[in-house]
Amino acid sequence: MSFVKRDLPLIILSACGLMLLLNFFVPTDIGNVVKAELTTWTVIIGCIGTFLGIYYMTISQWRLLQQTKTTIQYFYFATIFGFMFLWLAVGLYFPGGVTSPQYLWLQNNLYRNQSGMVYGVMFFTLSSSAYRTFTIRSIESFALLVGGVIYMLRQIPIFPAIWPGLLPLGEWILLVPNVGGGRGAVICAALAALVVGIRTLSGREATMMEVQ
Amino acid sequence: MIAFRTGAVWDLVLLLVLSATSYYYMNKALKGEELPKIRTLAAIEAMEEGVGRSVEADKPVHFAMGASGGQLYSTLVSMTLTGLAMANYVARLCAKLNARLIVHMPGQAESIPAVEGQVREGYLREGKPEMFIREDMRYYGRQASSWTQGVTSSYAEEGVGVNISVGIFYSDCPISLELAKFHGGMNIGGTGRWIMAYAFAMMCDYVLLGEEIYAGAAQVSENPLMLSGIAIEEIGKAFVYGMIALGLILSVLGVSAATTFGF
Amino acid sequence: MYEEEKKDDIWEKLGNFDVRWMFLGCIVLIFVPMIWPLGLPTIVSQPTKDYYNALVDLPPGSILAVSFGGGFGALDEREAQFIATFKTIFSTDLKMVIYCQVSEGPAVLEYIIGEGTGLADPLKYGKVYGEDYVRLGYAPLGEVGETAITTNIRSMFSTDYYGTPLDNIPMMENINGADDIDLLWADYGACTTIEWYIRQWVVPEQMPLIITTLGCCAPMAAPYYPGQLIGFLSGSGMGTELEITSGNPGPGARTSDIKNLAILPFLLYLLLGNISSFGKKYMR
Amino acid sequence: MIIWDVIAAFAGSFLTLSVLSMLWKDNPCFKFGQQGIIGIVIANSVLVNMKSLLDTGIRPLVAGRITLIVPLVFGVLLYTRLSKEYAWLSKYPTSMMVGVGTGVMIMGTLRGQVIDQVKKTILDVFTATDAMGTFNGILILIGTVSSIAFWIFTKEHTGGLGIVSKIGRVYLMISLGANWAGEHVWYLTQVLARLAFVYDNLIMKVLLGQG
Repeated sequence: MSFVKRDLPLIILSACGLMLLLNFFVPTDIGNVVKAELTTWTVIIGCIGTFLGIYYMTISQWRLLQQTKTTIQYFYFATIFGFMFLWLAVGLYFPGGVTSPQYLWLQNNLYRNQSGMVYGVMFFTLSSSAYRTFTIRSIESFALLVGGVIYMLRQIPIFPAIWPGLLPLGEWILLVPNVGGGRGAVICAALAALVVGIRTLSGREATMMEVQ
Repeated sequence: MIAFRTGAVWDLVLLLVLSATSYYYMNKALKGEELPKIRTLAAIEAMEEGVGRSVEADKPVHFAMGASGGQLYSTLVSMTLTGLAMANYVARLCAKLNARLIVHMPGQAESIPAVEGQVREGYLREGKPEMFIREDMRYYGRQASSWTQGVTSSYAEEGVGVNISVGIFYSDCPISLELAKFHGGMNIGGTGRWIMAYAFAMMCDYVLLGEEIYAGAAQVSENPLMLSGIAIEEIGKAFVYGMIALGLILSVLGVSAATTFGF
Repeated sequence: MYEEEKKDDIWEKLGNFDVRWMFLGCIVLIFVPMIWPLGLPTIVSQPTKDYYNALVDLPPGSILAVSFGGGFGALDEREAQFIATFKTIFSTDLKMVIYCQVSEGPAVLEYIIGEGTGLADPLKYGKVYGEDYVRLGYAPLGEVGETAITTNIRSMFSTDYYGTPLDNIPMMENINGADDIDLLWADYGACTTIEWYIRQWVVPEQMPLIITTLGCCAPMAAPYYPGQLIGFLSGSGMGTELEITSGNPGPGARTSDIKNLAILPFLLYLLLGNISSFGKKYMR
Repeated sequence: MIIWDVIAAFAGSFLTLSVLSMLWKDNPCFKFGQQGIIGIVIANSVLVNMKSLLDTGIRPLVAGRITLIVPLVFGVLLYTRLSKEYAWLSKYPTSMMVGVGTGVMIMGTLRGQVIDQVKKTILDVFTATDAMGTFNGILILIGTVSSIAFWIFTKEHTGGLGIVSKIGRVYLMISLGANWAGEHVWYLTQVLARLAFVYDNLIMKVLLGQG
């Protein structure tokens, strides 16, 4: 049984990965078919998993409701499902589904405002953390401040209008020191990802082995 | 006609170098031989302290892999696996110190079985499988906007002792990290996505910068096979230095790097 | 509710101002240019010029693939890019295949290029669906999906968004994969997604690539430009630049204008934080 | 102005401000918006994923592409996680996804993120057309080499390595700063565009009757 429970999934994992790798180095027609098939399969599996999320969301919300059982908590509980069913109803009822004018109206006027402002709030949270941390205490913190502020000012039209040199300076920060540092980070993260990948394909990645 | 892909020789060389080194070091690890020492990561040491603080303050431990941290079939899969290893470790710590753990799951619902599996595994390893509560595995949909709203709401309602965030983070962490701090929590975490590393550097009490999350995951796994990965990466870096040196020398001699690395 | 910190002297106080005053200042200064526009000029940068040229320099009849990642949440940052780019494309003789890698993509596309209703209405440019452009809809692609598309579009999309089999669409007759495409316009909101396109389109297929993305993603795109990346637009600022370059005025200009003052309270706080830090270190 | 514009102005502005109110403190308006957005995102995800499943999985299967039975069965196996007895079955779809993801990751990462990055680092030095370009190329080369040194874990960062990794840290900090700046300005765009919605639609159009 341990073969079916533990080894066979690992064999499937390795086989899928190795087939793709083989086709990368030695491309063949059959390899391309396998590649297209496997990639389509994963997309389909991902789609089917959607309802699992709804189940987990429901049970955790239900638990919060059971913990307090206040009127407002009932209201919050109803809000999630109210919005969910409204969107589902509009998306399913009107011809065109998610591109119907009715659905677009909901998305553009309600959802866009709300989710757009979530990102907007991050302007404030980032500002407040920058106020605490963007102070010159060392050469590194000075570099952080200089890189950040110059590139920020370059993106706000009033500052290049006052001092046109800010535009090339901002571009220079972006294309020279940022590239130097960022490239090192990209290479190192890539090497680490490759090592994890090779370990995973060899069936020795702990997180893939130990699930009971 | 079957033929080797044009221009992929260096790809194969690098893959073979890393594979051969992996084979060597993993065998070494399996035999119980000594592996190269790794410098200590303060963030990993701080995790136990953070969980302890949460218990003292009677507040829950929050763990997140990011709103998009459950990418199983993308190139960030290695980071997902790292997040899963951390989930396992945090569950172990919580089991050991009797802390309540709330896991904010990623939007990729297909990764839920893997996340839950690791958390259960963590509790089981400490001999406390009964501590697992499925209702504390929170799901908020597939967008960063809904995820951040759900997470911050949980901080406000249930409090934050320590917030451990390791995995794939996009524009979700500036809110989740700052609000954890706002509610008095301690932040520990990091992401391999360099573009968002700044948020962790600015908002975390202890940070795992870039590649350090992989080293951290290896350390907490206490698994020699995982630990051997660090040594393999170091060989990879040496190889990259070698490539740079070779490219520079050949360029001085008149051979363009485009030719050197183009076949 | 941040943990209380000691407030001993002026240096400590300078570093511990209530940040909510800064928030309020920013919000107030956002409204000022809305009421009295400043109208400052915008300078066009090289990546924007290269981006524009990549589109208009393609020979007539060339095939452009669009990997679209626009969502409503961050639309404000990219609306100007989308409108100006689609208007530029519709002004040329390019053929366009669009697919979405985010779930909100089809709805955003309808909002931008919906026939008769879109902000860049293809009908106004005389473009015919199925002959000049095709919309394939959404698949939760990820990088593996991109790989599948380079190999065989039909493995991911057997029909277009409206359910018509691809084989019944005249424009799709000879379009199967990367070999039939002349330029890829990738639009994405997650900065590392650039790597998908580099790895799956540029490296194996030698595909010319242009991108549109958020302002924050420029540092991640920069290492690939110029070279693997021909040109790029990041953020509403560069969207405004494209509006100017392509001669298609749009919403970007106003957005850029409003930004000007709102940043000032933050800069003031940054200065105060540094004075506080300096004072604590040297003046006590 | 039609009634739907008025509803859009009021509802849209209310939701915008409910999210913004989070900066003040947790409150019922914020909570209402927060619960709403979760419902919306999940509904949207269901709608588009089901359409995608129909187009990519079910319709081609009905049309005769029988291999698609495999992912459909594997997809259902994800739900075995909910059962104690059969939870192990959920490892099958997970393994397949991770296997495909890993294969795709390795084949792309080797060149795109390692070899081509090395190649570009050298080309930046040797293909520059002027002295400034060469100087910039050398700066990039130093940044790349030194920032890699920052992530060396098996040697103590003292002596020569200490100096090189310190230089790397400076480069990395500039890069982090640039990343921060890009995000910060994007978020500013979001705030002002949403407040512009409130100003244009609620204040100007509905309340003041202009525009």
